[in-house]
Amino acid sequence: MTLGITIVSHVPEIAEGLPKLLKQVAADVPLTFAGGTDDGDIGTSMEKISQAFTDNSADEILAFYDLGSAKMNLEMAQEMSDKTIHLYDTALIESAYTAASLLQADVPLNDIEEQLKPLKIK
Amino acid sequence: MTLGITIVSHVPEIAEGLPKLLKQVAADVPLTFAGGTDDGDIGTSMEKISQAFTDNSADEILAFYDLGSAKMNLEMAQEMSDKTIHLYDTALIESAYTAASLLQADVPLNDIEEQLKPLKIK
Amino acid sequence: MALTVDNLTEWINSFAQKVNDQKDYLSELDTPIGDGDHGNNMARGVKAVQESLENKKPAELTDAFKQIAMALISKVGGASGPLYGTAFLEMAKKSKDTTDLGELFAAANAGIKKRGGAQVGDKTMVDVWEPLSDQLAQGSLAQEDIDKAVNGTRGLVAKKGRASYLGDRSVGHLDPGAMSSGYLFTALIETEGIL
Amino acid sequence: MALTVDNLTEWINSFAQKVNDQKDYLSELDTPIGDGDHGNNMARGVKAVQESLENKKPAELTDAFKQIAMALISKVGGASGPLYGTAFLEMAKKSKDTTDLGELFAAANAGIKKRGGAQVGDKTMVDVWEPLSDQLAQGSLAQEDIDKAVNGTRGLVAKKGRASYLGDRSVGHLDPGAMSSGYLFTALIETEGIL
Ligand SMILES: Nc1ncnc2c1ncn2[C@@H]1O[C@H](COP(=O)(O)OP(=O)(O)O)[C@@H](O)[C@H]1O
Ligand SMILES: Nc1ncnc2c1ncn2[C@@H]1O[C@H](COP(=O)(O)OP(=O)(O)O)[C@@H](O)[C@H]1O
Ligand SMILES: [Mg+2]
Ligand SMILES: [Mg+2]
Ligand SMILES: [Mg+2]
Ligand SMILES: [Mg+2]
Repeated sequence: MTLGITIVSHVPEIAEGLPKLLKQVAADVPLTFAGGTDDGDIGTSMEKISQAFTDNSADEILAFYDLGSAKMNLEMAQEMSDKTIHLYDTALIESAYTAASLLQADVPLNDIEEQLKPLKIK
Repeated sequence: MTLGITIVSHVPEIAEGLPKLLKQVAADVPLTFAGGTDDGDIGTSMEKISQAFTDNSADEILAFYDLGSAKMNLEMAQEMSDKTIHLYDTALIESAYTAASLLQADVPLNDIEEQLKPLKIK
Repeated sequence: MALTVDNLTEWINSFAQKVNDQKDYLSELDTPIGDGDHGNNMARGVKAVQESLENKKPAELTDAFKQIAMALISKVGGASGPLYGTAFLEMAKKSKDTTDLGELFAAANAGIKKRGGAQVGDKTMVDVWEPLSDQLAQGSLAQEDIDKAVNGTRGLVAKKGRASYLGDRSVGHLDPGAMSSGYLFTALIETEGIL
Repeated sequence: MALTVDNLTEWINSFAQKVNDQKDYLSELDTPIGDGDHGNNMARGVKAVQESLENKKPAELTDAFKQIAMALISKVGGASGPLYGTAFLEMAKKSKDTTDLGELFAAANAGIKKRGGAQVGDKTMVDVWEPLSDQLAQGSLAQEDIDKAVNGTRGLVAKKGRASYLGDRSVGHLDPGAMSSGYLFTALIETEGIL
């Protein structure tokens, strides 16, 4: 069973840019993202998030988001997905970076979640 | 004396994208950013940060960054700047959003810093 | 008096009309305590709803609620999208068992609260949906109840959504989602044959 | 035996040579416990340093140190940029008063520690700079001291920089910045006429 990461941001550029930072330390971790509304404006899209879950080659996904309304769309996509989706109320960039580094080093999910705890800010 | 925000990220897209989220809630807050190295690669640049401080129309700046090495370049730029630069070890996106909302509502710096405290994760 | 696909469509069209008429006002309400897009978000949403209902006339109430929900979820973009979307999705589910407005709205309100985690008093659309759903269950919803619920958000401190970042400073402003929800209830009581 | 602009330039050129030769190795060291760019970062940095010293031959030691610092600060891009940059900037300042290597390196090491907040034992370049600066002050620096300091980082748990995200899992890997710093000290002792 593989673990992957999905990034959700209100801003398309942030959603696209963050994986570049993560890829540097996590070349082998499956990474997908969803940014902006369906029209590419600032906001989030349940469909785009669902697509990012589907497109991720992992069957278990750690999902990170920026603001609260992203979380609502994330939860709807989570409910509709066949995959196991873990949702973290943690600092988006910093916790995605932490998770990516640890996943690359094959650290078990429990230990990763332990290390994410101090990053919970939402 | 006006207060502004400077965003520093390792990734050019994040540095460019985050102000779009902030502008929505803080149309009148002076916002500048520095992302990536001088060559536009992943990393940070002391010169770009200095430029972002200079270009910011405010004379007192709240600065937010993503990873630790950005902080080092930020501090060098801070030492060279004539402006008062406040550096926060807080979640980049979430704390910049918080500060922007509050600056737009003319909340005094002390109260803003109080609200940033729980977002300290670095 | 009962809910049918036809009067549901009429209700929603009337809501869409109000949202479009008050689009700028809703965005204005969202400016001091949010990101100033609630009017645009809702206008985009109701346009998609109307297109969906026109392109494919729903056979059953359940289908109608579902189409409305999906259009709002896809097109609104802001927090109000999943919230209104969840409300109509819960009504779709509930409509398999009953067309009782009190029960439908109670399910919708529960869905909004679960989706957003807000309670009454948090200065959100819940401050409109909860009391007015109760009134509907009691069979007595009037415009003055709607006004009272919407205006009641003015004095509250926001605890959820973007306005919550402003804390105490959110007091003195109407909640935009409460206002747009107010239009939905007004459209409901104005539509002939539902209540 | 004393530091001059000429032998400083020779030293730095020799360091640049080693960095270029070991560029891939430095990036490899940075891969399991970092982002795999330390070799590229340092190669970019020393190239800029060499260009600066060629384009404008410094008149004084202080100028030379300053040019080296500015080139590293502008061009390295990673954490090692401000760290090496600060080291040379502190040497520039100190060189106004003295050319004593012990004092220059003590100032550089203090600068690195202040800039990055790392202490000895945190598995960073400080684990090379601090002991070797002490040795220089005592007038006895040999290659085996350098090897010992660099290799000593292998058993440490990273407390600063990207490797710190891995915690205990950073044990067993050499620190890339310690390795490149090792090259700087090796180049120093190999350069005729400085020590
Ligand atoms: N967690 C929540 N629970 C209930 N209602 C919420 C919540 N968050 C936001 N809202 C409602 O949504 C409205 C804002 O909607 P909108 O402006 O469209 O979304 P956004 O805030 O993402 O821009 C608020 O006025 C409030 O009524
Ligand atoms: N806070 C710090 N204090 C001291 N040295 C540090 C610190 N952070 C990183 N380093 C050093 O920098 C090296 C990594 O440099 P480099 O790969 O060029 O930068 P980055 O980590 O930004 O990619 C580490 O091996 C370590 O020696
Ligand atoms: Mg809004
Ligand atoms: Mg919005
Ligand atoms: Mg590196
Ligand atoms: Mg790097």
